[in-house]
Parts: sequence; structure tokens; C-alpha cells
Amino acid sequence: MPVQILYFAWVRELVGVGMERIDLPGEIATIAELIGWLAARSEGHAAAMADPARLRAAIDQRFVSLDAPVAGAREIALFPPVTGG
Amino acid sequence: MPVQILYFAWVRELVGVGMERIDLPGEIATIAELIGWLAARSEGHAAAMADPARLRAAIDQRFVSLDAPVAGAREIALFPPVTGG
Amino acid sequence: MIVVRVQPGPLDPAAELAALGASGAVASFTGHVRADDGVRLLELEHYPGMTERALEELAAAAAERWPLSALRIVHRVGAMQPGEAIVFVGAASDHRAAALEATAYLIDRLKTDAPFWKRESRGGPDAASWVERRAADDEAATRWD
Amino acid sequence: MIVVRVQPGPLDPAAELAALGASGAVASFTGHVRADDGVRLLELEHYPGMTERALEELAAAAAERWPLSALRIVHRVGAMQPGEAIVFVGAASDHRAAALEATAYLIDRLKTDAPFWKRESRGGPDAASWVERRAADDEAATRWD
Repeated sequence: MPVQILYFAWVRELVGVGMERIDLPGEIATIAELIGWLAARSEGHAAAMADPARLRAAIDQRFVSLDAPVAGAREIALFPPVTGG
Repeated sequence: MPVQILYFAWVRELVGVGMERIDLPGEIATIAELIGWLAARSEGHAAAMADPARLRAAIDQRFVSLDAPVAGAREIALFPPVTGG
Repeated sequence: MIVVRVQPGPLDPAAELAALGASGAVASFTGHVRADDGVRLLELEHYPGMTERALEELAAAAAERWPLSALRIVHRVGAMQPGEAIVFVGAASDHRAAALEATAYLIDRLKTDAPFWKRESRGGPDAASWVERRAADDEAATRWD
Repeated sequence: MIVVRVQPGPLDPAAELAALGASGAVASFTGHVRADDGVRLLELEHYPGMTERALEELAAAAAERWPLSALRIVHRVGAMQPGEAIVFVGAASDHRAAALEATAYLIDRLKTDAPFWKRESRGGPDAASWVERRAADDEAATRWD
């Protein structure tokens, strides 16, 4: 399934792009598995995904935990903990 | 001793004046006793002092309880509970 | 910077907020004359001299309790129309909780610790009445003891 | 009336406060870029689309929880100088506690529930750094759970 992956803040900087469209292999069930799979795509991806504990995620513009299922997602975002306000 | 007595809000309206200078008899020891003594001065005073539980007081511009001693006071104010803000 | 003011003229909350400056955290509270219960005129009586002293002591107590860079208390006295601002309190700090808590403290305590009295007129010759003190105000104030 | 806005241009807290109207009780919180720790430029990145949704949900949750007559959340994005306002939240109500609590809730929750990221520059080529999340912000947010 083609999914839009968004990156923000230092995740975006390390990956090198803010958005990519990816065909996810069917065996990827959760955000955590997606993070592991993305890490293999480039050195930048590897650096950004090195420590999943530092990452947060959203599916279709709602915050989710890293064990959330990705099935049916159209847009997945990975980013550091938010620091607004 | 001559003391300045101030009245505010409906206490002032019932007494009929906002301020009076009074020579307090030496036997008046507390605000509560002052209230009882003032009640005899006029019908207006009597109406204003009728229910001491509805009155609050300040001595020299500081809130005090009704059993506070009046000795040494230069300015005593009697008024209803405050309602600012 | 602590500013305490009692004034008969109009109070502009926006200007007061701006005057609190640009610290990391700035909180404010404004009370207006309520227009929803038929009140046509509100009169605020106070105890000149004691009022300023009470507000200055309140400001000093807040500045002692929280790390504040600025604090303002402005209270109107005299006659006011519905919708006009009666009171503005605000606090500025590097810390969000300090600004928010100091602001809540200032307005809660002002309602019990400063000598102001409100009289409402609803029209008609005998319709002016002194506002009664609310027990909820005493409870709000005592939570800071 | 609920107003939620994300804007790249300057934010005027005084104008936002005035726009909250003249309810009996109006509370506000403004966050400014701190000037005291050598920061020369602050950049605020956000997640367009999700940001607006998150702020609207936050506003709706506050309006559900307290009886509010008006509520505003305005957040800047992009580059800002020290002293400039980053965020304004405010609430108006007939009830003092509702306005104050809703305002504290909005800013506490905004810090954990909306996708914003701050980057600070202190001058020098490599001196830009992403701000780390503070545990105190998580604690402040969870007190409303």
C-alpha cells in the first residue's frame, strides 16, 4: 500500500527530506516495525531512526504510540517529542 | 481619646455620614463594644449596627476581627464584607 | 516591576497586558461588569488609603511567593456600565506555572483582602442594592493559605 | 466563540485579549521568546493540517469541560526574535475559576498535544539546536487527566 511518510524537526533534518511516498511491505504491522524498516533505507534514515525511544508518531494526523498498527494508514509522521507553547 | 470613625457601603448610608470624629469613653475595649455603643447614637446608627455579624472592621487601615482591642486606634472603619474584584 | 493602581477612569485590559512586558510567561485576569442580569449601572466604593495599602501588600505577597518579573493590579472605582472592565491583574515570569498561579492568587485574594464594595442599579428609583459577599469567594481565597 | 489560528506573522497579545470580549471573567496566557539565555532566533516548525486539528480538539475539550463564552488559541510558526510572542491562549466565562482553569489547561495541554517543534539559534554556524522536551511539561499536562 502506498503511504505518505512525513518527518519533522531533527528527524526531517537527518532523513534529508520532509516527506516521501512509500509502498509499505505487508509484513510491517506497527510503527515500531516501520521505524526499523525505514532505518535500512539510507544512512540518514539510519541516523534518524537509531533510537526509537526518542521518536513519536502520528497516523493520519493523530498521535499514536509506537506499537500502533499501521494497517489502513494514509499518512504516517515521525518526529521528536513536541515542544510548542 | 478622639478617634476617627469611618463607615462604608450600606453602613455609611444607614448612619448617614461617611466619617465622624468621636471621643471614645475609656470603658470601650473592643470593636464589638464600640459597635454596641455607637448603636445608641441615632436611629441610623442603630439600624447600621443592628446585626454585628454583618459587619467587618479595620483599625488604622488593617482588617481586624470584631474582638480586636481599640486601644491606641486613630482610625476605625466599619463596613460590610468586601465585594471587589 | 510592581504596579498597583486604583482609578476612577476607564481601564484598558489590553494596554495593561502590554505593559506587563515580554517575559517568557505572562498571565492575566480581567473582570468586567456583567451585562447579563439586568444591571444598568455598577458603583464601586472603596476605602481610600487602605485600598492602596491592601493592594500593595497583596502584590508584595505574590512577589514573595513566586519568581515574578512584573505584576500589575489595576482596580476601577466609581460608576461603570455593563461590559466595562472593573479589575485587571496580571503577572509575568520566566515560569508558566508561576505566572498562572500568581494571577489566580491575586484575583482570589483581592476579592477578600481589599476594601471595595459594589452597588448595582437595575433601573427604577429604589433598585440600587449592595452586592452580597459570596461564600465561594471566601473558599477561593482560603485555598492559598 | 472559539477561535484557533496558526500564523507566521506577528502575534499581538493585547489585540487577542480584546477579542475575547467583555464577559464577567477573562483570563489569558502569553508565551514569549525568552531573551535571557543568549537565543538570537527561535524557529517554530509545525505539522500543517494536524496542528490545526489538534488545536481545535483542544479548544473543544476545554469548551466541553468549562462553561466558556469565548476561547482563543493563537500560535505563531516560523522565525521569531527574543521578546516576540509565540503563543496566546485565553478564555472568557461568567465564572472566574472557569476562565482561569481553562486558560491553564489550554497552555498545559498545548505543550504536549500539538505538533510544534522549537529550534534555537545562539549565533555561530552550528549553534542551532532543537529544544528538548521537558519532563515538567508532561507533568503539567497530566494533572488535567
